[in-house]
Amino acid sequence: MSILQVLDLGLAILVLAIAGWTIAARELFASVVGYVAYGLLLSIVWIRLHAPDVALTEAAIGSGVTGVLLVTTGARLRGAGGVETAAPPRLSQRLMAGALAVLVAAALAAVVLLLPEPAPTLAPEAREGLAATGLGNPVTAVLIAYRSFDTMLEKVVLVLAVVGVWSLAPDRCWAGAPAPLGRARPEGALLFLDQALVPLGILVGVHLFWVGADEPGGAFQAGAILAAMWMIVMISRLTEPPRVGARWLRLALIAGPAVFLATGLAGGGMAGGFFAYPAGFAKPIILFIEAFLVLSIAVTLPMLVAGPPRRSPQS
Amino acid sequence: MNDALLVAAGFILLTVGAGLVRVLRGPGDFDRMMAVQLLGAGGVASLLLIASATTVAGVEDVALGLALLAAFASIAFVNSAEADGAEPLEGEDG
Amino acid sequence: MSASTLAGLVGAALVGLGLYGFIVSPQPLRKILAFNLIGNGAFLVFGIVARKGAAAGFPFDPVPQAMVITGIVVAFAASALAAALILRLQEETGNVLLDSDAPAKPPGDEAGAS
Amino acid sequence: MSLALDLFSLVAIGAGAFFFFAGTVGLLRFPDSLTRLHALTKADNLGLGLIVLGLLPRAGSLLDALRLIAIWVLVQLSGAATAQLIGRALSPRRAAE
Repeated sequence: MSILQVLDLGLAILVLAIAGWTIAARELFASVVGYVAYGLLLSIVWIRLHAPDVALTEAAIGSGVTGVLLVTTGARLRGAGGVETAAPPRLSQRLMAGALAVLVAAALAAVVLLLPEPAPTLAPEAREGLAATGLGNPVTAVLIAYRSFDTMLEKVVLVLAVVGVWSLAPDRCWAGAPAPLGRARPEGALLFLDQALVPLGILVGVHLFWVGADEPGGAFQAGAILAAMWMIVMISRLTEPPRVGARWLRLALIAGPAVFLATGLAGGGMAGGFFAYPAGFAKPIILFIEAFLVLSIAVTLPMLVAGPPRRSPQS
Repeated sequence: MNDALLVAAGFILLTVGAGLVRVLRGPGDFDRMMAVQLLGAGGVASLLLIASATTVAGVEDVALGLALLAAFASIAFVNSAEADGAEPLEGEDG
Repeated sequence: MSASTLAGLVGAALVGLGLYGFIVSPQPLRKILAFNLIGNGAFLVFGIVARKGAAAGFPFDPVPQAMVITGIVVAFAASALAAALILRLQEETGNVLLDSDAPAKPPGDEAGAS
Repeated sequence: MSLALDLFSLVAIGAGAFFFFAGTVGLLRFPDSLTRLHALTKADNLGLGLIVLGLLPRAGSLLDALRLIAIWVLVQLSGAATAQLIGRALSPRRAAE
């Protein structure tokens, strides 16, 4: 057994232990803290699977922003006097749930162990597409060129989620601003972070977008980092969540999918196919689309965390 | 040399992973957060070591992102933990 | 056992853990968390499909990886929508427990409120 | 020359690993939250700093080296600010007890 295998085994045990803790913990907060730790470990697992792009997305959105969403919602429930105690389910129910869980996990494990060798793969097709786009990062090429229609629809799903969250607002608050993310008093240390960490973070976000063409990174990861920076500024109360009726906000939300769709339609007219990019111009066009995707993601994620409008538009 | 880097990475992961016992035991929310912060720093360190030993391209950027997001999560946690019970978030009733 | 098979088994176990938590936990926010565990597990299983599909000079098959990336974002969007629904539910009923054994609270005057 | 650099890397990384170990022991064994905070801040400052120092000679290019240093600076900034926030939040509670 090599050192690397021991390391992998240790990592696997740690991930499962902390995942078990997030399920077993009594309090929500303790459970979410465990979940964020678990997300960090999971992204190391993704690195071991040679998937740095996924590792970054998992760390950013899967654990970071999701964890923040859960603690923020938990704090709001508590603030509004939400009752969070309940009798645990009966032993028989837990046993049945456990049996079902073991069954499903065993079936999946069997699938994993019985995967055909060599596995079916689309890598050669992706390789062909890659040459035409002029990109170096195959994952970005798949997202924006080879399977671009999927990615565009997924952006539409994000917009729909925002619409869904906003439509839960009380009538009088419609088009108003969501509740603030932070506490009333700004703290000195937070202001320091706004001045020191946030500019650096924005730089990292732009860097990830730019290198995403050839190296791990890209629109999702860059957008998530920028979203996190905006949320840090909102937590320190230097700025507040914007009114959801604001025109710039709505334009920014739909900019990504709109530009994506428009380029795809233009490809139908000029390059001879829906979502076809003209030869030789593929890379600049892809970067152009991605720039708007970054903007939309950076705006969408904080608005999803901030929740529905809670203040009337006049206040 | 690579083996030495992997041993160091495994050692660090193991120790900060053991530190996660603080997440289990608490007692306070802040103790739990500290364990996660230590895991964040240790995770970044072992990621860099593993990357250096196994040559997966672009892992430095992942570590950069991890460092930023660990900071973001810690800030949001401090914010929510403080708001705990004592003072409801402002503007809840519109 | 290779690193990818091990990761796939971890994924299978995560789906099991998440499913258990999803069924057993009476608190809806904990259900969202368990739902995310299930998602992560499924993504990991996908991840080993990607790793095993290494071909054409790539150390992985980029198509499943790209799908996992979009999947992570969609899972977040679903979690955010669910969290907003829970907050609204609490406003309307003053209670957020999804306990089948508890007597259902009679609906108040919220019929036309939303 | 490369042997000397390797040796330097090993010593620095070993020292960094030791600081993580010490920090974890502190986090687990110290009696109250503020002393645990003290242990934590030493570990992530020095531990990660020494590891980065040890990896610098192995960096492929100047940009890679700068990126390594940037990672350390980021963890520093956030660690310092978070420790301050946690410390501030803890102290009145402790005085009240």
